[in-house]
Amino acid sequence: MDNRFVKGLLRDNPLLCLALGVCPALAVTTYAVNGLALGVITCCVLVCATLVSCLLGKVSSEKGQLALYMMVSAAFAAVADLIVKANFPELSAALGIFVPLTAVSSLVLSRAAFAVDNTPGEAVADVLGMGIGYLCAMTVVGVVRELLAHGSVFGAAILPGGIPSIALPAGGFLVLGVLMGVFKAIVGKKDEEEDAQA
Amino acid sequence: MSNSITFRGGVHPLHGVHEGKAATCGQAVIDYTAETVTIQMGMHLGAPSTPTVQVGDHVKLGQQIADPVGFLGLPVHASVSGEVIAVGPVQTILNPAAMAVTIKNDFKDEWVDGLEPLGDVETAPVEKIIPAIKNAGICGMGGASFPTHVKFAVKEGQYCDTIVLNGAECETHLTCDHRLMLEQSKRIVDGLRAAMRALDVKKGIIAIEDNKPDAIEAMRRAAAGREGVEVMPLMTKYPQGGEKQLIQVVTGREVPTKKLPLDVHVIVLNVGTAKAIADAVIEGKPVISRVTTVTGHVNRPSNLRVRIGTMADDLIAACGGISIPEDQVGKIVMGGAMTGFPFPNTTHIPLAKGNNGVVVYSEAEAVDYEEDPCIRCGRCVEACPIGLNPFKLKYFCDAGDMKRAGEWCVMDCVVCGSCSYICPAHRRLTASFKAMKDKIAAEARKGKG
Amino acid sequence: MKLHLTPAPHVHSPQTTRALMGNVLLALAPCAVAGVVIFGAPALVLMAVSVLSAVAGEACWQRLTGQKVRVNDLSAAVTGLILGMNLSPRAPWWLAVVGGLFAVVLVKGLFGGLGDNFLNPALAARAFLLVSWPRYLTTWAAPLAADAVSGATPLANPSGYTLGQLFLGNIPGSIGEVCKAAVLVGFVILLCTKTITWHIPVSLTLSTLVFCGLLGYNPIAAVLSGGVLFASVFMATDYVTCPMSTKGQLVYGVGAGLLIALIRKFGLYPEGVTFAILLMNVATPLIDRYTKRRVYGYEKEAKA
Amino acid sequence: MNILLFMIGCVFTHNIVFDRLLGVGDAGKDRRVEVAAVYGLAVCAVMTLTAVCAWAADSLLLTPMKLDFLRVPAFTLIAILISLLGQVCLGKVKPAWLEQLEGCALPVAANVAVLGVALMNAEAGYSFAYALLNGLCSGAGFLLAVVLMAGVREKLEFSRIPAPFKGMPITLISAGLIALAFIGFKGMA
Repeated sequence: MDNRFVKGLLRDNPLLCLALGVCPALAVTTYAVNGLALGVITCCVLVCATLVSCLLGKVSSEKGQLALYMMVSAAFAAVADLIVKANFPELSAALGIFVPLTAVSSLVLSRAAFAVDNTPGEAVADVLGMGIGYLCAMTVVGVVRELLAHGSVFGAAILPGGIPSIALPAGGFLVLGVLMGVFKAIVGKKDEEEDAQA
Repeated sequence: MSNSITFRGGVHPLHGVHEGKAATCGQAVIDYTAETVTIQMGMHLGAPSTPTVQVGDHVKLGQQIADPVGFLGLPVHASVSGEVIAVGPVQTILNPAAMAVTIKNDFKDEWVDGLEPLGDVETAPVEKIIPAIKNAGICGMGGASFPTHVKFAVKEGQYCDTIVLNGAECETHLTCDHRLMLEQSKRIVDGLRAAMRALDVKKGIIAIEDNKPDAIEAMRRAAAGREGVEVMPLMTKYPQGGEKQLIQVVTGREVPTKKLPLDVHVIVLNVGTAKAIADAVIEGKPVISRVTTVTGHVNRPSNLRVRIGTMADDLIAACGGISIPEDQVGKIVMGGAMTGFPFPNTTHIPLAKGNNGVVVYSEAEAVDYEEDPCIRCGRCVEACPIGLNPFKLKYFCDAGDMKRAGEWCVMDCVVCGSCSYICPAHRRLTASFKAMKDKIAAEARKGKG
Repeated sequence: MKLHLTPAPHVHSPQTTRALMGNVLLALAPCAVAGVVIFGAPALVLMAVSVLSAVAGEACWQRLTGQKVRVNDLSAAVTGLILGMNLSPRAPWWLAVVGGLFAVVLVKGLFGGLGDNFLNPALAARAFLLVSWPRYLTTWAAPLAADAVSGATPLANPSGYTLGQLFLGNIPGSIGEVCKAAVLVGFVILLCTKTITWHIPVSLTLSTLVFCGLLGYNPIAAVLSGGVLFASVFMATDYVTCPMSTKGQLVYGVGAGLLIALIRKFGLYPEGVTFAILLMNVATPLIDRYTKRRVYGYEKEAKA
Repeated sequence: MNILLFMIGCVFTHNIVFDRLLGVGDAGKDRRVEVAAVYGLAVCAVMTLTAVCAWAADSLLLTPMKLDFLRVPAFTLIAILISLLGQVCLGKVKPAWLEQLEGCALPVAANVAVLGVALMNAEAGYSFAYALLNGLCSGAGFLLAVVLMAGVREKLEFSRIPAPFKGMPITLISAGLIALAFIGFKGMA
């Protein structure tokens, strides 16, 4: 039960190893705070959507299955969007449309599909592992990118200057790509074949 | 003077030093007969012949010592008169244990009786020419060693309207064809006429690269007045002598993929083969000798007319031995620098009908380059005369991807060596394509077999 | 007797990767000398620093990833020198170091080293520096001779300089690009040593001439100002990132010229050359796919 | 004139993949150039139709009735329906293309860019023309991005990329370098 959880964190980290939910990670992580916030939101939407779709159980056709997940996660994404707009207006301005876009995030859809095939206990552990793993990954990327771009971490200035172009989309791509490579090197994974069966 | 049309791609190996031919192209051919000769049974493309003599038999010059086997089979003849001292496998350039007959020369050179000369080529009975060619054991002397009578076998529905004599000799170091054209020009034109009459062909073109002006002159004089024979000078560029490139430049036609020259109504013959045809028709003599260039680091580089089966160490000895100390010898190659086969640590190798040269390289010239990464400079793509994409094919061959190598036409590669020659990163392109072609051919045979 | 058994062919053309890169360095020499003559010592320091950082970066990366250190094929030195010549003489030294490392490690090393990258390392590094620190790369030092402290480049006020000045190069600009005469000398060197073919430089310069003319610039001044000539001779002809066939190279040149004109006319950055060539580098795999040659013995092109 | 600038902007300057960072995961998948072109076209078509329907649903239904928090589920539903519709008619018109999409067009609806464009139109309050153009040009931009990345991935097929960087990391770095080149279009629109 727990190795599933640990797996989600390290070996099969959704963002850095399985490359799920890459779009928001690129756009939002210019500041560590935003990265963390969207990580939390995505984690909540993921957990709720997966639990609900787990309860709803199997639907006949495979296409219908995917459509159902999308609707469920869309609903939760809308709810999350409302909550964020109500309580943290400046965060919602910063994250922009990426909060509602968690509806179609590949992370949410793939975990929901995975959850239905397994026992609820297994599904919960996996989802929690994945959710927390994604959250940590987003924060790490946010920290690194903010450090490189603005020389500060969570707002606290550390380095004098910074490489402004890292804040641009091009910089985001490069930082995330290099981080994924380095992470894979550290975790000792050869390449994507091994992820296939995760 | 030179023909301005040329084929796409191609390279100019050793262009600065007259393609490595300066040492031997000016000297006349020297006759040399060795003590013993080792005549291989598998000198031609096709199943090796079966020997019909035992140790101890006495054979006369030109006596048949092996019977042909299979459709591509050719009879093999004794190239000296003397006593058979061994019949067994010997180390040859490509095959560590090839069946061969070793004969000790008694220097009497007495011809076997029963030869049937057909007289002058213009009057010889047409239907007898091709059987005479087969009985003389003639195969391509340019290096391919394809049995000539099979090349002349024109199936119904096919026809041939042009015979091209390949006097291009674009390979480096080799000057045997050049000397042959200077000294035997009339005999070569006779051979061409014999072939033209045998196949009822109206046009015969002798193609010679323009780095051999004296040969062009000599052949023009010999061809003057002969019906339908003309000489065409060509631009000097390797691999002009390749069958496909020669047909493209001389006749403007392109051999479709997986087809033979006969499908575009052309037959290509080497000048040496034409001379052998003339000997067979006029004097009824089989192929017993050929001219071979021995050059590189030998004391007296020269062209030798030697009997088929002479040992390479005898050839080198006849040219005054190797001129540099033995440990400095890097490589000895049978043939030219672009398509020759390296000697395997010994010079005790017999000469076959298709071997046109022995070249000795020093250690400096024979460096084993280490393959650097490809810098995608496109030189190999420019150099390939067939228009392939060598750098991409090399990746497929290295990855063993036969499907995509086939899709990118590796089977059309003529293994001329231009891409490996020009590659700045010393990548072994040609060797990979040759290996992949053999693999795909073996796969196809296994599939069919 | 010990004989090598390596397969045919047994001779090799004298041009090796190292020799080719040596030719490029030789061709760059006139521009480097001109840059130092015009801008003095800081130009020399910058070029040296960027070459060193590129070479050191490549050596460390190759040792780090356990490859054989191939720095002696001079490709890193060429990248470093070209990058150094793209900077303005007043740029700080660390800019050259960051650019050098970015070029050699991120653009080339991560993709597998020489021959595996799809963007020209020096050009990508220049774009990265231009985007990160625009002020270093767009405020120009005046040449030693002139007194104007930071005059605008010919791109900023095209009418400010006579064609003669533009050609000889005592105008503000980056180190290697200013003296067009030196670039032409380099071009001739590269052509004579058969390192490059004329297709890309000529097609790029002509298409820039035409398209800038169409968009209302004085064509000659447009070509002579900014880095068009330098880039078309040294950066656009980088083997690894330009198309293989001559047909593809012509398309590449014309496309780059068009983009240069568009970016100069409508774009934010005055100097369109960097991004134009980078965009054509990105399109090169597609150009290569659709300019394949007909194989002997086939009617139409081989399947892509 | 500014319509033309807006269009150029959507395709090049604010390219949906390289600048607005939507649909990166789907653009980066390993496919041959032909398959990439077909996938790009499919996404472009679905994106345009979705943008139009979303605009209609939003301005006629949701905003007047203050239900704009239902935008996300509504637009997702629209995207699903359109992609199913697209799959049916694609099956009739060009079945060969359908195989290249692995027989199911639904993943196209799951593409982040499709929903992203619809939401962008709604939040920016674009008129019908701009919403349509935004959908169409962003789709064209996505097609351009997918084809370019497929071309680059094919060129890198035999590159000696270090093992941990194979797959998605090197794709992201390539996309980053392409995005660096696309910055050249900045200021055009």
